[in-house]
Amino acid sequence: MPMQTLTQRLANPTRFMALSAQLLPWLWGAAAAIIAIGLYMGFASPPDYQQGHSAKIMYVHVPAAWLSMAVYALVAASSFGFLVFRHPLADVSAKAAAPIGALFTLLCLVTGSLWGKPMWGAYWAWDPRLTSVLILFFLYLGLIALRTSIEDESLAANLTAILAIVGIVLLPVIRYSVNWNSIHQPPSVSRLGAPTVHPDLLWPLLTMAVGMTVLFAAMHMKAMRNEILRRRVKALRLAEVQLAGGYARQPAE
Amino acid sequence: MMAFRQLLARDLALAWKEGGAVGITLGFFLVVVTMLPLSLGPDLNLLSRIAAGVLWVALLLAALLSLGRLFEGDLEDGTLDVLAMGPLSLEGVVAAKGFAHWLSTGLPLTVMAPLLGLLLNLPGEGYLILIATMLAGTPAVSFLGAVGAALTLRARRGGLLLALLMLPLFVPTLVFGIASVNAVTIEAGSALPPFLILVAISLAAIVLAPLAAAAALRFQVR
Amino acid sequence: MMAFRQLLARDLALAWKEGGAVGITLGFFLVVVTMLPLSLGPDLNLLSRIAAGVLWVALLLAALLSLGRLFEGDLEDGTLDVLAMGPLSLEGVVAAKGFAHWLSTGLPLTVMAPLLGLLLNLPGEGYLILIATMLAGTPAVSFLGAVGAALTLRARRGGLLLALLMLPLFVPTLVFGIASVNAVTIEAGSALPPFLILVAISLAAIVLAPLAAAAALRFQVR
Amino acid sequence: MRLIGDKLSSVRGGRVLFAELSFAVAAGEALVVTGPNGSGKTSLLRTIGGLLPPAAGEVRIEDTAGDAPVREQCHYFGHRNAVKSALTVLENAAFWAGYLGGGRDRAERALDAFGLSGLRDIPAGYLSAGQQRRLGLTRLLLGERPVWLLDEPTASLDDAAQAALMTAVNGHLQRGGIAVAATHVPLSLQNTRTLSLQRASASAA
Amino acid sequence: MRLIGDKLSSVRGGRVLFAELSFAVAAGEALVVTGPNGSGKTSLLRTIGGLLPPAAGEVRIEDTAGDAPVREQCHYFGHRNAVKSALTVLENAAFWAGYLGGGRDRAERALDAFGLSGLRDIPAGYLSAGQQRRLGLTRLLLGERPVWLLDEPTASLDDAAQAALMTAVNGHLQRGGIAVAATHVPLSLQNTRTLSLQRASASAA
Ligand code: HEM
Ligand SMILES: Nc1ncnc2c1ncn2[C@@H]1O[C@H](COP(=O)(O)OP(=O)(O)OP(=O)(O)O)[C@@H](O)[C@H]1O
Ligand SMILES: Nc1ncnc2c1ncn2[C@@H]1O[C@H](COP(=O)(O)OP(=O)(O)OP(=O)(O)O)[C@@H](O)[C@H]1O
Ligand SMILES: [Mg+2]
Ligand SMILES: [Mg+2]
Repeated sequence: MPMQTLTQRLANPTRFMALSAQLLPWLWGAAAAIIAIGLYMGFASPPDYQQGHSAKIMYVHVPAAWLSMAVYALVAASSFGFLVFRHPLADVSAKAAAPIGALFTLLCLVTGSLWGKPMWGAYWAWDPRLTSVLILFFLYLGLIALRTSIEDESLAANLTAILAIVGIVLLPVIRYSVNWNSIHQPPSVSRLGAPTVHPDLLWPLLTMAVGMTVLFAAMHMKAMRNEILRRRVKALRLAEVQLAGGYARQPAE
Repeated sequence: MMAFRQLLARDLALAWKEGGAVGITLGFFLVVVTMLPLSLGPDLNLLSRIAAGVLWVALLLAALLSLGRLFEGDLEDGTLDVLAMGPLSLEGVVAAKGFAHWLSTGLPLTVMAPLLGLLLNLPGEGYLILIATMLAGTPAVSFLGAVGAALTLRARRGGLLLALLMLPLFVPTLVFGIASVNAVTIEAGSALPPFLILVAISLAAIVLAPLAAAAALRFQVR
Repeated sequence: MMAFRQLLARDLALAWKEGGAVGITLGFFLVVVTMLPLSLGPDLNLLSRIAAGVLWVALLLAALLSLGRLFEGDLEDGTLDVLAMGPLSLEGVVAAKGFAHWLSTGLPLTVMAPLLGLLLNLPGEGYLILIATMLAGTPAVSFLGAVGAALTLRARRGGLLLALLMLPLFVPTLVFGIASVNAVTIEAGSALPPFLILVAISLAAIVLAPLAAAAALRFQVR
Repeated sequence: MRLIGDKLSSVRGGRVLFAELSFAVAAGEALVVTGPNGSGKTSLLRTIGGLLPPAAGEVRIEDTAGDAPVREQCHYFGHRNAVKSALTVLENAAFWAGYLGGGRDRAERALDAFGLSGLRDIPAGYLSAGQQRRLGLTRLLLGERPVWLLDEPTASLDDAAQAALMTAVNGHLQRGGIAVAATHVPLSLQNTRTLSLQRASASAA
Repeated sequence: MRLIGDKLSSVRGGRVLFAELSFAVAAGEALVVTGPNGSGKTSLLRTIGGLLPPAAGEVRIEDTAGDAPVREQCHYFGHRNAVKSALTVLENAAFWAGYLGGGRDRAERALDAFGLSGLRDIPAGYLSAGQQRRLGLTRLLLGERPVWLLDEPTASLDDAAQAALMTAVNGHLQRGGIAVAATHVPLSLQNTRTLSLQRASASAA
């Protein structure tokens, strides 16, 4: 998790703002470049002998699937950092990462579904792996919904952090349990767990994975900056209210 | 009318502010729809046969969970006392709140239903009728639900009691809603008769439910 | 221990007094179980195949509806402030309340499940394992539910949000509960492995859930 | 205009709180209701406001224009504030202003009167007990109603807020309004009459 | 025994309510906290009781037997009464007595002290505002705790109940206890010191 060490180094928000402002353009640029190369490599690679060109969707699907899990780990780690070390940036990081993680999870679901139609003849099957990704998506939704449902921001931050940590305890159990079920239910037509991948497919895939990870880093940093700015504006507005002396208009005591 | 509009606008604002109500409702809908296949087994054929039923049951449960709060907040903070003293009649209050509930729950659920139909492998010809029946049936859910919410307002364990009261009230809506969809997807017959009955139920609910709910509320504010 | 017992006794008394909680829970269970066949069609064969699933889903929904109130009353009337100040730790408070919830909801539902199994045409060999799994699984539901209830205590739209948070929490219990029953009724295999896992989940929930819930409550009373 | 209570009786939970209670309050007068805890002050106010039907007797307003029911001519300000935590202070006031037929400028003026204008954009849930009570009080100024029913209006208020409340009530009386206030502490109102409720008789306890 | 507040600061919703607030209350003393609405009285009491962690500083109790955390040595009686409507008056008192380590006879005596013994078998939900508040106050007598935190304890109480409360608090002080009371009205307590909070100053933001 590159962001993790980075956030630790940039211990205070002001330093983070300054450094991230410099870093961000480079990150965007790198993401665009690597993804462009990955896509080129992907389209230049030979079509799958069975799936034809529809297999190209893999280059988005698989990295999105990986990121959906990696980002959750980042959210949980940030939440842990916030609860234990009470560092405000950790909360900013968790808050900023959750919607992006949800987005990648959704991307994985959507690309998987689009792929599923030609492969299985249906957009969705209740396969264990698909189901556990869906539940991961719900967990993300839960994190976002809990935070937005609570008026008091610091309360929301603390509770969301607890939920994120509960989630990380739970995820392996869910993953395992959903799998369990499939041993007993006749498994649906699934072509996941593909055999070892040919290098021609592997290299573009890895490139795309790196590219999308950098893209995530950029999005995350941008979202963190937005969040910090939002908090500053809010603090300023609060201060303004007090300075404007709404209180002063009251009858003297 | 002014008071009606103000109340409607306030309830919508609250539904929005109080944690993006709409999003959470939709989230719940999604959850039930996932939970059922998980427990009934992933057989696509079976699922597509029961898809309409599952969607309707999920809709009712989502409504049930949100209806519990329809008057609760207003009772607890004393707003209901003030609303009971005019200028809008309590019937008008119920109508405004029921309408707001429909706009913030029934309508988004209807919009989302086709998407969930995909997950349940609903046959292609079922989508149009699914949307139509949900559009026709959800007002009945909101307004009948208001009656239940008004009746159980001060009961402890309101949630469960509400469910118990509501489910029978919802049976006709449920049965005709599902019958309409199934008429198209399974029996390839005409969906019109059950659909018209559904519309009639909704209209009757919109007219009659405020009367019943207002009568109940009058006792609740004593 | 004295404080723990007192709190347990009080919560049971409240569950009893506040509108015959037990009766209403059972009624809800009954209604859901009747409603599903109504919407899925009366095919007995299909019903007996999905019986275990339906019972478990109904159980979870009943739990969901009652869990919303687990800490709510205590927060609203200021009791939670006092409970947070000792002598029992908040973890102990959660454990006492979770245990009371299990006694007043999980246990009666377990007792009632076989009866509803009859309605759903559950095969004869399934009853024993149904009772066993419910007995083993319901504590997990009450204790995991307590975590969700503590997290959503001050959230707007608590009911729906709770549902959204609960679903992932309940998935393992649901899956292994149904797998145990199906192992006997459908596959005629051994129910032991999933059953043991279910027991493990319940034990883990009883130990870990109070920690998480108490952490959440500490923030809620600020 | 006169507010008349005519042989009112109130029964709660099988116990008679007051029986054959009659009173008449003229325009410009305030009726201060006192009495020990549980003597029926709140019940009386809710009876006047039409929320609680009397066991016997009736409440009416005489010599008034229009024939709106009594309940639509009363403002009721009780133990609870009718304030929504999720809405800001201004949104709360603006809603009641619109609902009761006033305008937004009216909301602003009412907030000013109770010293809340500095907090107008803060969600009401963040306010302290006394600030929420002040916000509840603004409702009195948001729609014209001839009778104000006030149930322990000074609870939780600091001196400044109590003074603001008294100014508002006295102004209302001067404009020919009527106020009925239940209280345990003396109120500095002009032109008051007192109605003292006794504890429901010993045998009832 | 002494209750010490050491350079306490409290921040709510991003605003500083008080900063570097220090005080020391000795056994037998009462600290009366005053200040306008929203000045942070409730927040201070909750900070002392350990419900609200201070932004800076700490609260401690010195020269006391045992080493229970501060929060377990305080009774907190706030705006809400911690009374269950579904339970009867006696059941409510008996529960808290048992929970806080007292016995049933103690519950009876406490009800007596606040004039509730005639209502013991009535569900608490039927009580009037003041009666419920009295029932909440009985908790102070149901378990021994050296520090009493009282947030506007006299709100809704009639004269008799206020006198009963003062007797209880003064008795507690005489037995070497400590009381901290936030109030808008004068309290007739012995041996008091006053802490006056100012409205959060502009610069504090
Ligand atoms: C909505 C539906 C789908 C979801 C949620 C989904 C989810 C996932 C996930 C989570 C992974 C990462 C697994 C890992 O690395 O451990 C993955 C990898 C993969 N998916 Fe999907 N998938 C879906 C549909 C499909 C379809 C239809 C296909 C093609 C027939 C497919 C082919 C693959 C392949 C080839 C991989 C890489 C396998 C590997 O890493 O060994 N997926 N998918
Ligand atoms: N949860 C919260 N989030 C943000 N701000 C809060 C919160 N709770 C209270 N406040 C603010 O803190 C300030 C102090 O509140 P507090 O309740 O301590 O005041 P108080 O002195 O007890 O007032 P009162 O006399 O009205 O009871 C208020 O201005 C309020 O707006
Ligand atoms: N819903 C009810 N059912 C039964 N009895 C009730 C109910 N509400 C109130 N009472 C009883 O009626 C009596 C009068 O209550 P009320 O609230 O009118 O008193 P009050 O004068 O306002 O007292 P306070 O000064 O404490 O506010 C109380 O003794 C109470 O026990
Ligand atoms: Mg009263
Ligand atoms: Mg206060």
